[in-house]
Amino acid sequence: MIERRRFMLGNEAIVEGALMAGARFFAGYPITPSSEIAEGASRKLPQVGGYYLQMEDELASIAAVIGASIGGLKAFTATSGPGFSLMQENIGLAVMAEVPCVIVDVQRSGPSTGLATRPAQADMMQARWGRHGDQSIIALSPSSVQECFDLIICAFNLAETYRCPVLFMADETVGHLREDCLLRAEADVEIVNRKRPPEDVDGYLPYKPDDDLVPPMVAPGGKHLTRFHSSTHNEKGLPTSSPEEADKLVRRLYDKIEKNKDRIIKYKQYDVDESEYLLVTFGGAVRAARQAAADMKKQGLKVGVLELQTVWPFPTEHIAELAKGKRGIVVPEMNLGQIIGEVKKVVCGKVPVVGANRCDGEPLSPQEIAKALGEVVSR
Amino acid sequence: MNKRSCEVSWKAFLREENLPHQWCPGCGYGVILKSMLFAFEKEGLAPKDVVVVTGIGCWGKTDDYLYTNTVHVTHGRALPVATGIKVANPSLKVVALMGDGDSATIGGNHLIHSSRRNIDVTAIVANNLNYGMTGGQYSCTTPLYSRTSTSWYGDPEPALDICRVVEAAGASFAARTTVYHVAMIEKYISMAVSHEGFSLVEVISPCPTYFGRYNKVGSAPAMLNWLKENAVPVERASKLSDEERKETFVTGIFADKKGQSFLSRYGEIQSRARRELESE
Amino acid sequence: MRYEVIFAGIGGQGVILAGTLLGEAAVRCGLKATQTQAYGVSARGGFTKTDLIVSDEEILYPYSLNPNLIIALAEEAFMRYIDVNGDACKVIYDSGLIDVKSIGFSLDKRFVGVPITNIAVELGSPRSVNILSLGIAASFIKDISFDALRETLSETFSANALEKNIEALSKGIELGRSML
Amino acid sequence: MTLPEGEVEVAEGKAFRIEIRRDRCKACEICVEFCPKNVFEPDELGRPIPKRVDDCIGCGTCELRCPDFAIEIKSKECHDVD
Repeated sequence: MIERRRFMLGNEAIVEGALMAGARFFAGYPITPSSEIAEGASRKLPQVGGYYLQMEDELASIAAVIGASIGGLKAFTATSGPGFSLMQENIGLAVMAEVPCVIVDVQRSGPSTGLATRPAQADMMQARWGRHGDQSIIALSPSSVQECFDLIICAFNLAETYRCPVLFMADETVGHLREDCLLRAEADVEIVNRKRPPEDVDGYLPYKPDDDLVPPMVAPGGKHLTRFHSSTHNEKGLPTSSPEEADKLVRRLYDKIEKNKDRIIKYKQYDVDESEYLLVTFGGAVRAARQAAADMKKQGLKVGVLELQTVWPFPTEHIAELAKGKRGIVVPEMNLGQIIGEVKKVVCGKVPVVGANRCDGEPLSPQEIAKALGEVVSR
Repeated sequence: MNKRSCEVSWKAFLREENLPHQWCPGCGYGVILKSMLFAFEKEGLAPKDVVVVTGIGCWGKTDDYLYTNTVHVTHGRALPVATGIKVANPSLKVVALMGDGDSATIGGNHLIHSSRRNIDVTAIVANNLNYGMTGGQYSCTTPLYSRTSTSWYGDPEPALDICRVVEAAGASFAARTTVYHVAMIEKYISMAVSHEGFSLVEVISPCPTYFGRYNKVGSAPAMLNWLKENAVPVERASKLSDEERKETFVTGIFADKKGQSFLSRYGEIQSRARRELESE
Repeated sequence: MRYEVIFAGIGGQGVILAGTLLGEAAVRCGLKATQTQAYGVSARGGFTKTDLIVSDEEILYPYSLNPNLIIALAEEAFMRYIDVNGDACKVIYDSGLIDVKSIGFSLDKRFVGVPITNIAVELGSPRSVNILSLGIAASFIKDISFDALRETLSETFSANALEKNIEALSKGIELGRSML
Repeated sequence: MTLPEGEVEVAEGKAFRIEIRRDRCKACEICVEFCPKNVFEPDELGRPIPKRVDDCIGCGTCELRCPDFAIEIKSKECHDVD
């Protein structure tokens, strides 16, 4: 595949990136504002020998995605808030059974049906904590059409590397944004495939991890019998109620992500070192934040922007480092304050932290961020 | 019984070191399990070619006793997981094991749509007429006015007829028998796993611990006799009035059709997509 | 250079497509472009708008902040921009569909009425209202060439529909130029 | 898979051998009830005692109906009956 440039939707770029990453299976239930992903997948996947399944609901969609990944295909689904809520239980299954897959949430205004066509970024805490039980999770968030393409490839690579679900937290402003996107050539893209045990190995245990805490994964039908299990299980994949084994499993599932944070976390930053003030933001809100920083610069205020491409696990250490010596931090997000809580935890009251928020279904504007900055400057 | 002379013995599928199993004395699920393994042997399957997907419930514990590929999932979602596996690798024999709660109550929507899609998966539904694992509450297949731990004065809801539902929704094979009619279990499962498209075998099974005790059906042997007495072959059932049919378990084959399965249809879709791509 | 165009109308008029095509043509000419959209829950009818921003440098905020040009194709859309700020903003409205007198506003010289739908009907392609509008808008952005627009249209429309759409595009450009 | 000796109780009859695994038996009495030749008597817990093993005709009903994989019937030549 050669490199191409196209003026395209974020949602379309997500499909192109997923295909580039090797996805060959999509199961979903159409929902605004994510439906262009389902539509694109239904057009493109059968052309390359892949499959598009339109399931009866989001519970079935994520379940089929998990099944297809177990069966050996890279698989993904796309939804929005209401569907994301329905998927939570089986995202937990993918965590527990260690099944790589990618779940795209093109966030819209809520709660419930909310403003179905309007943007929000209010599923960020649901992404982190939406499932019962202790666990870590990986969530990425794109701020441009180019990042829809590039980061969805990262999402698949992370899922394959760590044998886990990866949440792709887009929002309506990015999903329905059209801009120029470089669809990279195959040769220019790094693709990761799940680690498999050597074929000649005897006594393969489905949940025996390597040193990186990730167990090799095999597809059924080959030499090794496979077991996937939603209950607390031992290395053989048999259920256990032993406190020691339960502790070992839950900690390993948590640690395989938390201890690899340095490899997982990606961010972009603009003028952060020389700035007095810092905007910490993600996804669609990044665009307004960068515009606000540029506008402030003209007025002589030094404002840096940290764009969290990886929101979960949270880049605690990096933000702690950046916050040193700053006079204030603003956290722009299209919700009433979710990620701001994490930032506050990091700075522990040493730096004033103010939110720039919106929950009316309208995109956050640079003026609102400027206003929040004004508030922090006047402190 | 025929002499079993197949290459892989049914015992190759059985994880004997995990026996005794966790099911209660007189529970029919051990019988269904054994019959299923006989059917696997008869159909010449090998453990590596079979994927058993289980949901939650007593019957959902079956994967603990199996040497095949197994996937134990969440309550009600065995069929869509099985669908994903089958689509990803059509050479696998994908069998979903679900109880009445898993398949028809919490997972009823998937049962209908798997039937409609005619996805090439075999569902083996063990129907013990109540939720055994959680203490004998009523399910959607509990007979009307039966006593359970959540219907102490009788279940006010009529039971769902799983086989008729899946038949109406488009499944190409559906059959029902009971644990009493033990030879039929193997026969129907054999037919089901060798069938193209969605196939379902429902086996009514005794739950002496809860359903039998609450409804005064008696001990495990008495429950088997109760199943025998109340089973009516589908041919005969059609001649009964609705009133007469009420207390019975209609057994037999409800659907056995040759129709296009999901995978054969999707192959056509992929060819169309490629043709359009080439013509662009 | 940052030029902001808003195409606004009701669902079904093709305003979003007009924005997409203008963006594609801009990118073809080596410019940066972003397009965002707002629409209601119904596929047909209801307010719909698209913001198209063209710039020669990276576009940070993709929504229109200070529009240079608004093309309003329905009364519902027009009413939203009646009190638009900024002297630099031109508002072109479909004077065949929007009865300004009955609305009761006195409009200043930034507002220009063009009977876009009527012209489309006269051209024999009533559905090309959006392409006419595209032509009008394109004529205000001098860095977007006619060739780029034509190429964009030829990749979008089937051979049968192309000729009529090129005709509408040319007519739109002619109308736009007359307003410069 | 062969079972370790000692876990299986063997009752030798004239024509057939009945093998019972006590560790698996849950005393449901289905074998006792459904044996057409009335070979078994229940012990005090309800587990089968093959009292009349010579009467066994090797029909396999007990083996087929046992939910617990606890009974196997072998012919004297030690082949599986089925």
